[in-house]
Amino acid sequence: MNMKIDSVEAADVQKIAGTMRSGGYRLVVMTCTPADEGYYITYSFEKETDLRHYRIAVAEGTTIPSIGSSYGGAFVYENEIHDLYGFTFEGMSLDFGGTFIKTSVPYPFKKKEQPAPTVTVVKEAKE
Amino acid sequence: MDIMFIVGAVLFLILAPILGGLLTGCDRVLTARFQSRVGPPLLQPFYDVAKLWHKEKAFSNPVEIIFTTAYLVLIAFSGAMLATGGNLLFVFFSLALAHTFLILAAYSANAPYAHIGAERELLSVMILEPILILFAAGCFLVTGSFDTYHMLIQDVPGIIYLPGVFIVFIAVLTLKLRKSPFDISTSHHAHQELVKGVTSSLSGRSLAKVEIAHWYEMMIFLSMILLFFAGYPVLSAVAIILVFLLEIVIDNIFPRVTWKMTVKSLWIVTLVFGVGNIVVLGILGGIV
Amino acid sequence: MTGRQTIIPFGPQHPVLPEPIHLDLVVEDERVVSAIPSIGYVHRGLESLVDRREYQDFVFLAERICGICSFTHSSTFCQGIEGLMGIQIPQRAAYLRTMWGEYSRLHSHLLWLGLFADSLGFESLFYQAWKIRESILDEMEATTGGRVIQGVCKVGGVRRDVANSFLSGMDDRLDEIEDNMKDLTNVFLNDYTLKKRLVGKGVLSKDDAYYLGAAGPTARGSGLDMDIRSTGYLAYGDVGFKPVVEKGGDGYARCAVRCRELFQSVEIIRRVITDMPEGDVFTPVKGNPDGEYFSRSEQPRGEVIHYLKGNGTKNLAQFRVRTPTLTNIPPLVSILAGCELADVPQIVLTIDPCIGCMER
Amino acid sequence: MYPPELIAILILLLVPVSAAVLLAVFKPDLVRNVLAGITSVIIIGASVFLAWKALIAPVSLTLEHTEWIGMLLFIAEIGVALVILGLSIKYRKILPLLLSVIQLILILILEFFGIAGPHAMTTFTVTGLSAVMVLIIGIIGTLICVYALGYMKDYHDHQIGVPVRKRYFFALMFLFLSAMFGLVLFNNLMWILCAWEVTTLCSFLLIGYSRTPEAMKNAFRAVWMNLIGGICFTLAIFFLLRINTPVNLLSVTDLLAFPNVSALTIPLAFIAVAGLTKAAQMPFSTWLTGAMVAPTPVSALLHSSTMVKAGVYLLVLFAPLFSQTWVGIFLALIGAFTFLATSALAISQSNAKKVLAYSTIANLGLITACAGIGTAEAIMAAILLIIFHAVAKALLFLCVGAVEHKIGSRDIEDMDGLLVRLPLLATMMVIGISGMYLAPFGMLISKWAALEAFLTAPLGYVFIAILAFGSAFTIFFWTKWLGKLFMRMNRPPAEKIALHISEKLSVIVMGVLVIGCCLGFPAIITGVIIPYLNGIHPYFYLGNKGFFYFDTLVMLGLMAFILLFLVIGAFLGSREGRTIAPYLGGRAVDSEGRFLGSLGVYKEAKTSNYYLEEYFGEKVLLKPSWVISGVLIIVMLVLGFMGVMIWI
Amino acid sequence: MSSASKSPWLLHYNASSCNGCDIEILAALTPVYDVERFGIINTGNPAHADIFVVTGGVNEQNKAVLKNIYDQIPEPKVVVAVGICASSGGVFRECYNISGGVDTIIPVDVYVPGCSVRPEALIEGIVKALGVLEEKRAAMEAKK
Amino acid sequence: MKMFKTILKQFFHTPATTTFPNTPLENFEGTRGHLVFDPSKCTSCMMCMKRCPSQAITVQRAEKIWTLDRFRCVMCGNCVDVCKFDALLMEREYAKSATPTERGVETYEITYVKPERPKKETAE
Ligand code: SF4
Ligand code: SF4
Ligand code: SF4
Ligand code: SF4
Ligand code: SF4
Ligand code: SF4
Ligand code: SF4
Ligand code: SF4
Repeated sequence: MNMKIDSVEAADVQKIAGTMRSGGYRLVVMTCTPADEGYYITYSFEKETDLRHYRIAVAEGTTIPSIGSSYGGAFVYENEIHDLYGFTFEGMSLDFGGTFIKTSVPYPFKKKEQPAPTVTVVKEAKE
Repeated sequence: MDIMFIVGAVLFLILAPILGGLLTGCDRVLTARFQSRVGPPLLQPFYDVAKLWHKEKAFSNPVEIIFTTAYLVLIAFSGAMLATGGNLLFVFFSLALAHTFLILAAYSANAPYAHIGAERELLSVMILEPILILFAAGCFLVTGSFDTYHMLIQDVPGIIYLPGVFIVFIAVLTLKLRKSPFDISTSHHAHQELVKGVTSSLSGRSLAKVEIAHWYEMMIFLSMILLFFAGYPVLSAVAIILVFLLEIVIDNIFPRVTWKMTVKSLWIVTLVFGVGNIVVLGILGGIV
Repeated sequence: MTGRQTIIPFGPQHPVLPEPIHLDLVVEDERVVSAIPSIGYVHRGLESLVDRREYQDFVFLAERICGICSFTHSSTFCQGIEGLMGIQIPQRAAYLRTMWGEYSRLHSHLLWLGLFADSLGFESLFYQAWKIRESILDEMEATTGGRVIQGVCKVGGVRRDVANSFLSGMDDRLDEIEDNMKDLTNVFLNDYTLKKRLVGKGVLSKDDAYYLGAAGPTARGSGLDMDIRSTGYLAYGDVGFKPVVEKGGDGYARCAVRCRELFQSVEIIRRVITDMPEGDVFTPVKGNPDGEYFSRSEQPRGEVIHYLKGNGTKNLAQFRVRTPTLTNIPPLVSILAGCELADVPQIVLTIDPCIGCMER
Repeated sequence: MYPPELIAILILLLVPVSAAVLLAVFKPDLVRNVLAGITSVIIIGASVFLAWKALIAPVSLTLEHTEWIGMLLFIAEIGVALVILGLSIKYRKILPLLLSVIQLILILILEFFGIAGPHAMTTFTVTGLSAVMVLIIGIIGTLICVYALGYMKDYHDHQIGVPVRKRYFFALMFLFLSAMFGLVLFNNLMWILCAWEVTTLCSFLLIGYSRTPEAMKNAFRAVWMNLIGGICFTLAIFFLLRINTPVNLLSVTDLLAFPNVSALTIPLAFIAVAGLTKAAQMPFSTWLTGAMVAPTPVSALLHSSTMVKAGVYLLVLFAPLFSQTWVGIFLALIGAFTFLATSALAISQSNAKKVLAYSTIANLGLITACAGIGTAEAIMAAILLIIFHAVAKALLFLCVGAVEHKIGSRDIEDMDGLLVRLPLLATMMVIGISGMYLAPFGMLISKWAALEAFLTAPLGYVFIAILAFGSAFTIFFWTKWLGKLFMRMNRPPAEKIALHISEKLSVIVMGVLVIGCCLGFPAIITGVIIPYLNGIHPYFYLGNKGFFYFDTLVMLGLMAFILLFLVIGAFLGSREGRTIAPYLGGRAVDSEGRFLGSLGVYKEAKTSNYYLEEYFGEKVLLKPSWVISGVLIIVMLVLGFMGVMIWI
Repeated sequence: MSSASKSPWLLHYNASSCNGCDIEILAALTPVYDVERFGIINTGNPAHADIFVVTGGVNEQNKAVLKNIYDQIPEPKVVVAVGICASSGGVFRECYNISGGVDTIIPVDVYVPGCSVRPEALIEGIVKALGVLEEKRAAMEAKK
Repeated sequence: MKMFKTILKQFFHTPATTTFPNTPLENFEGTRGHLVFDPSKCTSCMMCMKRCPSQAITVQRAEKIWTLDRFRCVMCGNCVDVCKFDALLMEREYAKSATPTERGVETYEITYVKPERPKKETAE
C-alpha cells in the first residue's frame, strides 16, 4: 500500500482533483491532521490499485477551495473537516453550515484556542 | 323487527370483541409459530387493551377522544346491524362513516406520520368502496333486496352466484385485517416508514378503542363470509376458519407493497372478478 | 407546487432506523421531492481519546467504533499499528483474523438481510434471517468469548487460539448454516413481490457509484469490481479471492451482492479452516509506533480506512477513521430523490448504513 | 280575481325582474340592502306558498292573451341573441359570434316560418318537480342574493383593480331568478326556450363581471357552450313541430302524455344535448369549472340553484320519455361517465371552488344518469339528489366564499385547523361536506336510491360498476378536505374579522336547511316525490312502499341519534389530559410549528393532502374524457335518429 | 401482576451507542429469544410505549431528542438504560461529545450492564423494569 | 410466495426459542461475562487501573482498597491480561441489572499480605 505523500499547493487542489477525475481516479478519503505548523489535509485518490496521496499544508482558518465540482461525494469529508477542525471550504456541493456533526465544543480537533475540555494536549502544538 | 333480532344484536355486541380478541391472539401465536417463535400468550390482546385502558390520558388533539369513540361505536353499530340481518348497503355506509372518524382522528393530530397514515387509510377506504357496493349489488341481484336477512334465507348459497365477488372479498380482507402485503396505513409492526400510521398519535384509551373496534371489524368481515355460505353452517364455519388461516399465511409470505401497488392490484382484481361477476349476473338477468 | 408538499422529519428516532439519522423528506403524494440527511447523532469523538489510551489498549476502543464490524475495526487498527511498527504477525493469527472477519461479514450480512426484509414489511423473513444469524453468533462466542464485541484482536496477533478440534467440527455446522441460507436467499432473490419492490428502485449508475465514492456492496451492486480483499491482505491472497459483482445498480442488485457474498464467505471460512497453519497466534510487541499509515480493509459495508499517526510515544498522535458508510452517503442522497416514500426505508437500507462507525 | 296560485306565480315571475330594474337604478348600499331584503322576503313567501299549494294538488293554469306574452318573450330572446352577438364582436370571439348568428336565424325561422300555431295550451303547470325547483330557486337563490350583499362589499375591498358595478351585478342576479322561475313554471317549450336563453345571458355576464381577461375568456367559453345547448333546444322544437299530430307537442304536459314515444327520439336526443350543456356534463364541463372566476355568490347560484339545475330539470322533466328509449340509456351513460370522470378529477384539485365545481358536475352526472334511466326509482333518486345537492352545495359555496375573505385563500391546503380559527364557518362547512357524502345525511340516501334504480335498469351492471368506482373517488376527495378542517393548529391563529351579517344569516339558514332536509327526507319522499311519480304517468305507479322500509328508518334514526350523542359528547366531554407534541421522529417543534431540519434550517412541520395528479390530474384525464363522452353523445344522436326503443 | 406488566411495549432509541447493544436488543426480538413471549412488542412510537430502552452515552444532539421522546411517552413509563454506555458513558465517557449516561438527561429506572449487553441480560433487566412499572402504575392509580 | 415453504417447515418444527429465564442460561466456555476479583491475590500494582480502557477500576494503594464500577466495566478482559498476579478473572455469567438504589461501586478490601512469602521459601 502506497504511503508516499506528495506535497502540493493549497490553491492547486481543484486542478489536481480535476486531473485525477479525468484520469479515472476515485476519491478515497480526505484526512486532516495537525502539523507542526498549521494542518495538513491529505487527499487520497485511487485507480484500481494505484493509490496516490496529495497533501496540502494550510494555516488555521484558511479557506480552502472545494473539490466538489470534480467529486460530488467530497462534501462529506469537507463538511466533517469544517466541523471538526474549523476550516471553511468554498463551493461545497452540499453545505451543511456547521451542522454535519454537531459537537458540544466547537471544532474539537482544532489546536490551541479552544481545545476540547477532554482533549488535553495535542503534542505538536507544544513544540 | 322481532325480539330475535335484538337478541342477535346484543349477542354480537358482547361476543364479537371477545371472539375478535381471541382470534387476534390465535393470529399472533400462529404467526409466531410460522416464524419459529413461541409467541405471546393467547390472551395477550386482552392484556394489551387492558393496559392501554389504564394509561395516562394523553392526546395530541382532544377531538381524537370523540373521534375514536365514534369509530368504535359506529363499527359496533354496523356489526349489530349486520347481526340483525339489516340492510347490507347500510352496514357499509355506516362502516364508511366509522372509518371517516378514524381518519379524522388521524388527521386531527396534524403530524406527518399520522397524516400519511390517514391518507393511506383513506386510500384503503377508497379501494374497498367499489367491492362493497358490488357485493351489495350482487346480493340485490340474487335476492332482490339489500337485506342480509334475505341472503341468509336463500336456498342456494350465495357463493354459487357470486364466486367472483367472493374472490375479491378475500383479497380485500387482507387489506381490512391490515395484513401484509396490504397493511399500508398502519404498519402493524411499526418497523416501516409509517410508525403505526393512522394510530401513531393515538395513545392509551383512544388506542384501546381503536383496537377493540378492529376486533369488531374483523368479526364483521369474517361473518360476512357467512352470507356466501348461508344455509350451510358447517361449511360456513370451515370457510371462515380457512379464510382466516389463509390470511395469516398470506401475511407471512408477502412483503408489504406500496400503496400504488395496492390500489392497482386490488382494483384490477375488483374489476376482473367483481365487476365481471356482476356483469354476468346482470346479463343472466339476476336471480329474481 | 409548494402548497402540496408534506415535510416529514424522518428520524432521528424512527423504528425503521435502529440508528439515529435524520432525513428531511419533502414529499408530494408520497413522491420524494428532496431528501437531505443530517447526521451527528452518534458522534462521540472517540478519535480524540488516542492521547489518553495506550495504543495497545486502544484496540478495545477501536472495536467499539461499531458493534457490528467490531472485529474488522479492531483488526484494521492492529494492522495499522503493525504496519507502523513493521511487525509481521504469525500466519495462524492472520488466518484466524480472516476467519473471524468472514464470520463477522456473515453475521453482518444476515443482520442486514433481516433488517432489509423488515423495512419491506416482511416480518417472517426478518425472523428467519436473524435466526440463522444466531448460529453465526454462537460460533463467534464459542471462539472469541463475545457475541458482537469479540475483543479478540491485539497488536501483534490475536488473544485466543482456537482448538483444531473445534475448527474441524465447524465444517458440519457450516453445512447446516449454508442450507438455511440457501432457503433464505432463495426468497430474497426469487420472490415475485420482493422483486417487484426492488428491481429498478434506487438505481445508482456505475459512473455515479465510482465518482460519488460508493464502497462495498453498494459499489459492487453497480458493477464496480472494488474490494480491498483483492489486495490480498491477511489470508485473502491465499484463498484466491474474487469480488462478487452485480450489474443492476438497483436495490435488487445490492441485495444480490450481499446474498452471494454470504456463500463466498462460507467458502473462504472453509478454505481457511482446512489450510489453517499451526503455530503461535501472537508475536510480542516492543516499542512504540511512529510515522503515518493508512490501514485499509474490507468491512461488510465496504472499504474502511484507519489513518494512524504515531510520534514514538505510547499514545498515537492522530487517529482518523474513514468508514464505508460515510462515503456511501453521497450516493444515497442521489438515489433517494424521486423515489416513493414507501421505498425510502429500503433505499436507505440498501447502502447498509452504519452510523456508529460513520460518526465515531 | 285571479286565483292565489296565479298571483304567486306572477309574483315570482315579475317581482325579481322589477327588483332588478330598481336595483339597476338605485346606487346607495342602504337602498339596495333594503330593496333586496324586501324582495327576498316576498320571493321566499310566494315560493313557499306556491309549492305548498302545488304539493296539495298539482297546479295548472291557463291564461288568455298568451300571444302577446309570447311576442314579448320572443323580443327578449332576440335581444339576448343580439347582446351576445354584440359582445362577441366587441371582444372578437369567432365561435360565440357564429353560434349566436345561427341561433338568431333559427329563432327567426321558428317565429316567422314555423308552424307554431297558437293551439290552446296550459300556460303554467306546477307539479311536484317544479315545486321542488321553485323552492330551491326561491329559498336558496334568494339566500345567495342576500349573502351577496355582504360578500360584494368585501369582494371589492379585496379585488382592487375590478371596477365596482354592484348595481349591474345585483340586477343580473335577480333577473336570473326570474328567468329560472319562468323556466320551471312555463308549460310552453317556446317560452321555456326563452327563459333558457336568458339564463345563458345572465350567467355569461356574471361570469365576466370582473372583466379581467381570464374572466372574459371563461365567460365566452360558457356562452358558446350554452349556445350549443340553445341551438339544440331550438332544433328539438323544430323536430317536434315536424311531427304530424293534432296534439300540441310544444306543451310539456301534452308532450309527456304523447303515446308514440318512438316518434320523439330525435327531439329527445336534442333536448338531451341541451340539458347536457347546461348541466355542464362531459364534454361541456369546462364552462362550469371556468365559471369560478366569478364572485362566489355567482358560482353558488350557478352551481346549486339555477343554471345547472335548469339543465337537469329539463332532463328529469322528460325522464319518463327517456326511460323508453335507448337515447335515455346513452344519456344515462354520459351522466354516469361524467360522474366517474369528474369525481376522479376532483381528487387532483386543491382549489376549494374547483373541487366544488367538479363535485357539482359529478352530482349532476348522477342526476343525468337517473334521468336517462327514467324509471320511477331513478326519478326519485334524481329529485332527491337535486334537493340535497342544492342545499349542501350552496352552503359549501357560501362558506368557501366567506372563508376566502377571512384567510385570503381558497386553497384547501390553507384551511388546516379551520375549526379552531373560524368555528362557525368551519362547522357549517363540516355540515355541508357531511351532507355531500356521509351517512346518514342526504346524498347518501340519494346514492342508495340511485343504486336501486340502476340495478333494475337495462345495462344496470355497467352503471353499478361506474357508481362503485365513482363513489370511491367521492369519498376520497371529501374526506381529505374534511380532515383538513379538524387539524390541530401548528401556527398561531389568524386575526379575527367579523363576518358580515348577511353572510352569517345566509350561511346559518342554509346550514339549518341542510340538516332539515336530511331529517325530513322521509317526508320529502312521501309528500313530494311519490305523489309526483304517481301523477305523471300511470305506469309509474309505485305504491306506498317506496324503497325504504320501516327498519331502515329506524336504523337511520339510530345512526343520527348516535351522531347527535357524539356531538353533544364533544361539547360536554372532559378534555382533561396531557397534550403531547405531535410525533416528529424525535424532533420537537417550536412555537411557530417549526422543527430543526437538515443543513441547520428550520422547517415547518407541514402536512398536505394527496392529489394523485399523475393519475387524476386534468392533464391526464380531461382529453380522454372529452373523447369518450363525445363519442357517447354522437352515438346518442345516431340512436335518436334511428329511433331505437327499449322493449320491455 | 396486572395488565401493565403483562403487556410492556418497548421503544428503543439509540442515543449514540456503537450499535453493539442495539443489535442485541433486536436480537432479543427474534426467534431464539422471542421477547413477545412476555407480551413485549417493539413499538417504535413513543405514544404507544411503556418502556423506554435507551442505549448509548447520549451525545450533544441526542439530548433534546431524548427529552422530547421521553415527554411523549404517556405515564406510567419506565426508562431502561441498556449497556455500559447508557449506564455511565462507558469507554466513551471521556469523549468530548458524550454526556456520560442516560441519567444525565432523563431519570433512569433500571440499568442493564453489558458491553454489549447479552439478550438474556436484557430480558432480565426488562423483567426488573416491569416491577418498577407496576409500582408506578399503582402510585398513579392511588393519586387518582 | 417463495416463503411458503419456509414458514411451513418452521410451523411443524419446534420453535427455536430458548426457555430462558425458566431454565438458566448456558454459556460457552470462555465467554466474557463479568469480572471477579480476588482480594487475597492483589498486590495493588495498579496495572489494571492504568490499562482499563474505561476506567472502571480504582486502586487506592495506601488504603488497600480496590473498587470496581460494574456499570463502567466493558468486560474487555484487558485487566485480566495485564494482572500479573491472577487477582482477576472473567466469569461466564453476565452481570445483573440494577435500579438506581441498587447500583453502586463494589469495594473490596485488599487482603493480600505482601513480602512474607519469598522469605518463607528461602527459609525452608
Ligand atoms: S401484527 Fe403486530 S401485533 Fe400482530 S403479531 Fe404481528 S407484531 Fe404482533
Ligand atoms: S449497525 Fe446500523 S444498520 Fe445495522 S442494525 Fe445497527 S443501526 Fe442498524
Ligand atoms: S460500517 Fe457499520 S458495521 Fe461496519 S464498522 Fe462501521 S458502523 Fe460498524
Ligand atoms: S378572497 Fe382572495 S381572491 Fe377573493 S377577493 Fe379576497 S383576496 Fe381576492
Ligand atoms: S455498551 Fe458497549 S456495546 Fe453497548 S453501545 Fe456501549 S460500547 Fe457499544
Ligand atoms: S488486580 Fe491485579 S493488576 Fe489490579 S492492582 Fe491488583 S494485582 Fe494489580
Ligand atoms: S506488572 Fe510487574 S513489571 Fe509491570 S509494573 Fe507491575 S511490577 Fe512492574
Ligand atoms: S474488563 Fe476491561 S473494562 Fe472491565 S475492568 Fe477490566 S479492563 Fe476495565
